[in-house]
Amino acid sequence: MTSASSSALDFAHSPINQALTPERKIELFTQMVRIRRFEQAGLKYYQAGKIGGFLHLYIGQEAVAVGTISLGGANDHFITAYRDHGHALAVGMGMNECMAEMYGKQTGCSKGKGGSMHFFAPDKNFWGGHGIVAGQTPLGLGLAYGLKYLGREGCCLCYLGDGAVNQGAFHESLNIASLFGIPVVYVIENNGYSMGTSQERSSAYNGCLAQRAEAYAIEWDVIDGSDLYEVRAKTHIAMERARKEMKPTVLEIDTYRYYGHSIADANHKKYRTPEEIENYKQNHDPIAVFRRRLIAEGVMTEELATTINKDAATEAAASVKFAEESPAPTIADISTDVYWESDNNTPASQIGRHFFND
Amino acid sequence: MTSASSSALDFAHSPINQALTPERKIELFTQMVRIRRFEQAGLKYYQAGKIGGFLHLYIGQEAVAVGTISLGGANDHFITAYRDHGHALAVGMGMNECMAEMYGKQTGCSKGKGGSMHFFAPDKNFWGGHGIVAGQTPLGLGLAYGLKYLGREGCCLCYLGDGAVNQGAFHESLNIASLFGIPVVYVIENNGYSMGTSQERSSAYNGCLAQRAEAYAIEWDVIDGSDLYEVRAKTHIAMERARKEMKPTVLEIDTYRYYGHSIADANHKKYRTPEEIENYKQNHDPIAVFRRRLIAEGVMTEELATTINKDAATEAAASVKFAEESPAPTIADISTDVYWESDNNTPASQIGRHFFND
Amino acid sequence: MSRILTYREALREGLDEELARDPNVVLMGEEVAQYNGAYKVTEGLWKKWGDKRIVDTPISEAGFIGMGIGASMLGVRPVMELMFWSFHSVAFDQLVSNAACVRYMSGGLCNCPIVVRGPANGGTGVGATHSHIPEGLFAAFPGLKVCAPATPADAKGLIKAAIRDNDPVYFMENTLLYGTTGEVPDPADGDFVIPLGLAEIKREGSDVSLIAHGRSVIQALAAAEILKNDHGIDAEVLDLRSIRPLDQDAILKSVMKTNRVVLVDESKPFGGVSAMVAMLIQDHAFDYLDGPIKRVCSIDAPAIYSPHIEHEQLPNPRRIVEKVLSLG
Amino acid sequence: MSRILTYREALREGLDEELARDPNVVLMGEEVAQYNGAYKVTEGLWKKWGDKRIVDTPISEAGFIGMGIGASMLGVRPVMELMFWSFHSVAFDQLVSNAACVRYMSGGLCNCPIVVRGPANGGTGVGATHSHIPEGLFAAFPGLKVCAPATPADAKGLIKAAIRDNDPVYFMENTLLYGTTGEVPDPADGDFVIPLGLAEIKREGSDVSLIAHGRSVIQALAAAEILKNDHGIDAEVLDLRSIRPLDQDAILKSVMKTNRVVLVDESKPFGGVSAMVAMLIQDHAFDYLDGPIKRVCSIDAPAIYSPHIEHEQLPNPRRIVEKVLSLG
Ligand SMILES: Cc1ncc(C[n+]2csc(CCOP(=O)(O)OP(=O)(O)O)c2C)c(N)n1
Ligand SMILES: Cc1ncc(C[n+]2csc(CCOP(=O)(O)OP(=O)(O)O)c2C)c(N)n1
Ligand SMILES: [Mg+2]
Ligand SMILES: [Mg+2]
Repeated sequence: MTSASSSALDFAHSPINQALTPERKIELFTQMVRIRRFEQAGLKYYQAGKIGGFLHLYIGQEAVAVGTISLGGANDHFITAYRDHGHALAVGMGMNECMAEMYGKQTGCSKGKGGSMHFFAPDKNFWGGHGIVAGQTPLGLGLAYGLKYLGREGCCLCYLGDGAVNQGAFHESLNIASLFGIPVVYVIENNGYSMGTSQERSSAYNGCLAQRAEAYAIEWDVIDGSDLYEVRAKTHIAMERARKEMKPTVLEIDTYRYYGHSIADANHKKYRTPEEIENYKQNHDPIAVFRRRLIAEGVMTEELATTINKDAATEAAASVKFAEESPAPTIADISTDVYWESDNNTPASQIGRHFFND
Repeated sequence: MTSASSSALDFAHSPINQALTPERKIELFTQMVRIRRFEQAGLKYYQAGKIGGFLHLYIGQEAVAVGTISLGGANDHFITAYRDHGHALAVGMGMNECMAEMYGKQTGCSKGKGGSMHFFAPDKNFWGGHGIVAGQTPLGLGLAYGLKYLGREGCCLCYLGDGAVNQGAFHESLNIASLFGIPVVYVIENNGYSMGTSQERSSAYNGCLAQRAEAYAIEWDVIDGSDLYEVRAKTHIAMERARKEMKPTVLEIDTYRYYGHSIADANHKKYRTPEEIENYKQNHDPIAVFRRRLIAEGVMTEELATTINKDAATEAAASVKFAEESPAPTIADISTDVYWESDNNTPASQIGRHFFND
Repeated sequence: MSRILTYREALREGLDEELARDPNVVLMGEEVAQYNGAYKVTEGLWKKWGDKRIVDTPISEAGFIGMGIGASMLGVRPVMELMFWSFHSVAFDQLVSNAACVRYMSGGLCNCPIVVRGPANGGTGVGATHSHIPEGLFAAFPGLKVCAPATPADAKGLIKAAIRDNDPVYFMENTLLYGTTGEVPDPADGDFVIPLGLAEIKREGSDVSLIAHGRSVIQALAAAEILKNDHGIDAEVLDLRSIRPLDQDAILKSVMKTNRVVLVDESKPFGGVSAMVAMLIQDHAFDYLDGPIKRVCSIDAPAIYSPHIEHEQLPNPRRIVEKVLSLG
Repeated sequence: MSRILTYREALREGLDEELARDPNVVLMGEEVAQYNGAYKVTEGLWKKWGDKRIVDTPISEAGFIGMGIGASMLGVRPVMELMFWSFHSVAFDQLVSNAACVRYMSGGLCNCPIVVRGPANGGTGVGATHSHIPEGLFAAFPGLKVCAPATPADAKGLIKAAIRDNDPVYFMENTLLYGTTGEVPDPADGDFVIPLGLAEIKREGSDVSLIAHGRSVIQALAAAEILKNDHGIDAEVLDLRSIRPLDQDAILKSVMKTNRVVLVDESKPFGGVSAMVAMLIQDHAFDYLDGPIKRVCSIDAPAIYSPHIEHEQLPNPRRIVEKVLSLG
């Protein structure tokens, strides 16, 4: 939200941030820049007709994915909605497989079957990329339940939007999370709007959306999403509560998206004032804020920041080239990845008819 | 709940109760007795194999339906779940059509098509009787929305169980109710158990279930369901808030069921102690409490109470006879009440095939 | 006199006329009011009719559709938009338990005059969770009615019939048709309503019956042109328009004329409207069939995203032509 | 050696054996643990296996089924009970969007080895919202598997196959079958697993094929006795057992032998498994059919409550016999 009041506290001094080496800080900055450059390239080629379906840009929200995911260890897992590019790059997915996915190519992370809304990298503990609003919230619960069941000390960060909080599945998940003691952290990325509808027009609440957690005796907190240090400091507490105490948390991270809901959204300057957008860009841009911060800390120079920016743009351009040159799926590819048994040609897959073409 | 602490306040003196004439008080007592006698007859003939499906008895909860529905005016509407006999009789449905419905006869309120879980009387502002847990909660919202849309000053009382609060549809309804200013009052009939699961094992909450309303900035209250006066006094406030201020309320009425979840529930003495059941019967039975009260007030004599009891038993027995002697639906009846247009033999019903038998 | 309108405009005109005709008609859904609709079907209606008649809802499909059902029992006539019909999955209980059964379970005491409308189609690169074709799914529930217009005139005529119908009608549109154009009668020439349950021959032919609904009609018409021009085969194209009620007479009449049938159905092949139509044809026109009824459905997998290949998963003129030629 | 077990006991034995075989198998659902299951299928399992393996859930089908799907992606193998399959309606999105599509949308990176099980049938006086027959509904979604055993042995053999399958399997039981008995092989004689996708001839015959699944198999067998004794007609009864994968070969083989087909399907007639089976038969055995394929389905209305008439809405021996006799 534009109204995110600048915090009085300085989270740079939180232990979890003090533990950051200069290299790691630069890495986090670089990740945010890479997300932005990647998406700018995506936007360009979406508008050129190279990418189909919807394109939901994360630009403006980068500190949320990068800050929270930077806290993840080997047993921490992540799952989000359709606005998933930031999370994908933050968990370590390459620009190539992400861009190729948007291009609908065989080399895409989902072989061109999922598209922009459905990036996956289970090897990096990233479970998508989901198109049905709040449909991922019980899955996030399940990943965390799975960790507990399998005896692994970890948690699941499950992201959702400010509009998604009004889906029933989310509430069912909260009750179960609290009742069963599931190590899940729900992260509401509150960018103030669900499509063209402001938070006030879609949700009834007391104080803030995260406060709904009280209904289930769940801890909650509100975070300024433009400050990567604050995101890390507060999310760390929630993750530790999950990992050590097997207790869920609901975090609401105030943030903003610069573009429309998706690039098909031609209205976004109607339901938001130009001043609102401009104010966020000027005063709350997470990349600009962290850049100033690192320069002030003496960790990064202007030159380095410029180089990082240029490198990210180059990397993004290379991913476009990779995507362009990759082969498209064939008609035969339509029929794979439907059944595990069929893909693995198991005895079970040989018995009975599985597919009903003709 | 058994732990329902006996209230320090005496709600007999609330204006809404002071306005009750002696005749009306006796009528309310009579209604509760009639519900109990009706269900006892139903139980007997269910066990004799005359009634099919499930039988969910309301016995122990009578003051909730009778107390709340006694407050209804011409534009107040009611909708509940499958445990619906109490509400049905309280809105003024006859024992005959209710018993015949359980018997699956043509003379039943739903022509034998709905059964015990699906009593309806739209002419008495009663909209069922619904089998899917919490499935009725958006419908109740809609009835209240309809009142507002049509410009009628009234409200909808929508009943649900303590287990039903964990269904997503209920939460979606609460958000919309608050956001749109809908005159709906949700009444959680908290009998402590959803089937064999105690409230503590099914719900995470702060303080009480009704408090979940705070998440949506909705007013709430908790009521001792064994005291008809308290039920009326507090529900009246919520109904007035709805009618005059277009604001929803969530009420939690503590109550208890004497029998199992349904009569098929053979376990109910396992998940509840005999002491717990006995304590409620002895100290919190809504009929016994109100009976003592009316006698103490000098409104009713022991003799009259006995007569009322006997008359109710006689009426219930007559309804059994009515049901027994009524005709069963025919095969042809299976195919009516599917489409309004077909039932009314309209031009629309003549075009194209509507039914696909053979 | 008729005018050329887009499918979107025709729909909007139908909605607008019904809003004017009956003060109890109310449109609701996500982004339908202030945003003018995700696909602009309702553009301008909020400005014209205001907050009471055109209602923006939260992203709570079970909540607001259930609300519409409840209100309809009281006499309101809600027309509810699903931004995509695919989102039926989160409102399924309200759609198939409450709307379809409340009349029956009450022995005819409750009515449920609602319309639920929105696009239901593949072909736009939105992937498996946004590309459902649920006509057959809902037509399977007695108590529900389903239609799927293919042209602007049908869209207008059928939406008006749907709104006036006193039963729940699930109305399936198509994002790929919204921009297509066609003749629509002028309102000045009278109220234009197309009853549910009436199929239409969109192209006369004698050699083979292509039976379809929704955008598959357009694909079948394109295939028919190719069949005519390149192969001298004269295909009849029958547009079902309405799935339930279903114009069985028109189906059988066409089959009895051509004796050969290819059903075109964007549904996945297990089930779908086409399996039911095939069942009916072989049951009622067995002796008129020269050979088995064939189908062109979507290839049997969740909807693929890739724009390079998605059109090959769907029925398209090439696949239809190949199927007709394979009849031998 | 085999023993006589009830369908319920056979299922329970299958669940118990799989719990013992694989520590990642976990049962969850409403009342499955402490209450021993609403229909006592899981009786004794909580006592034996404890809180971790047998989990009571709140009445939140979307929540706990979605939870199971999420956990399955991580390697847990949840077997989830729907107290009635009818309650699929409140969990539909998790069942058909997440479980059916997550493998596809991830290009094969995610697996979803879940089982969802519970009773799916009419005939017990529980009315329209509790009597769904959703085999065809779910089989329509590529990515899902569906089976519906009719006997105790099949129930045990198939539940074990379902739990070991690495794809989502929706397992439809029947409250009216839970108490029926039949021979089930002794565990001492080895692991008894029946693969999905294999139909079984439950009665050999030469005059007509009755093709069914679930309790309709029992009804078809009863009808076959009457047909034999009273009419000298020798009916073959083919039990599909598994709906997807489907044993098309067994279906065609039977049809090619008898040349006459009556499908028995408790589903409502618009769609259902039987419409799909009819489509396949006429497509692949057209020249073997002496006449149209006929069906006996439930009468086309929501499920009626009245115990006096409910059995007449469902396929029953009388209706099946009449249909066979009508073949002429
Ligand atoms: C169940 C469902 N309903 C509607 C949609 C269409 N839709 C996609 S995103 C969206 C807005 C969501 O807003 P929010 O949760 O705030 O997330 P944001 O887009 O701001 O990240 C809507 C309505 C959907 N995908 N799923
Ligand atoms: C969606 C759904 N899930 C499960 C059931 C089965 N069921 C019927 S009643 C019930 C318990 C409900 O308990 P509660 O809400 O406390 O109401 P009570 O029976 O105590 O009146 C359950 C699990 C159902 N009918 N619908
Ligand atoms: Mg948002
Ligand atoms: Mg209860």
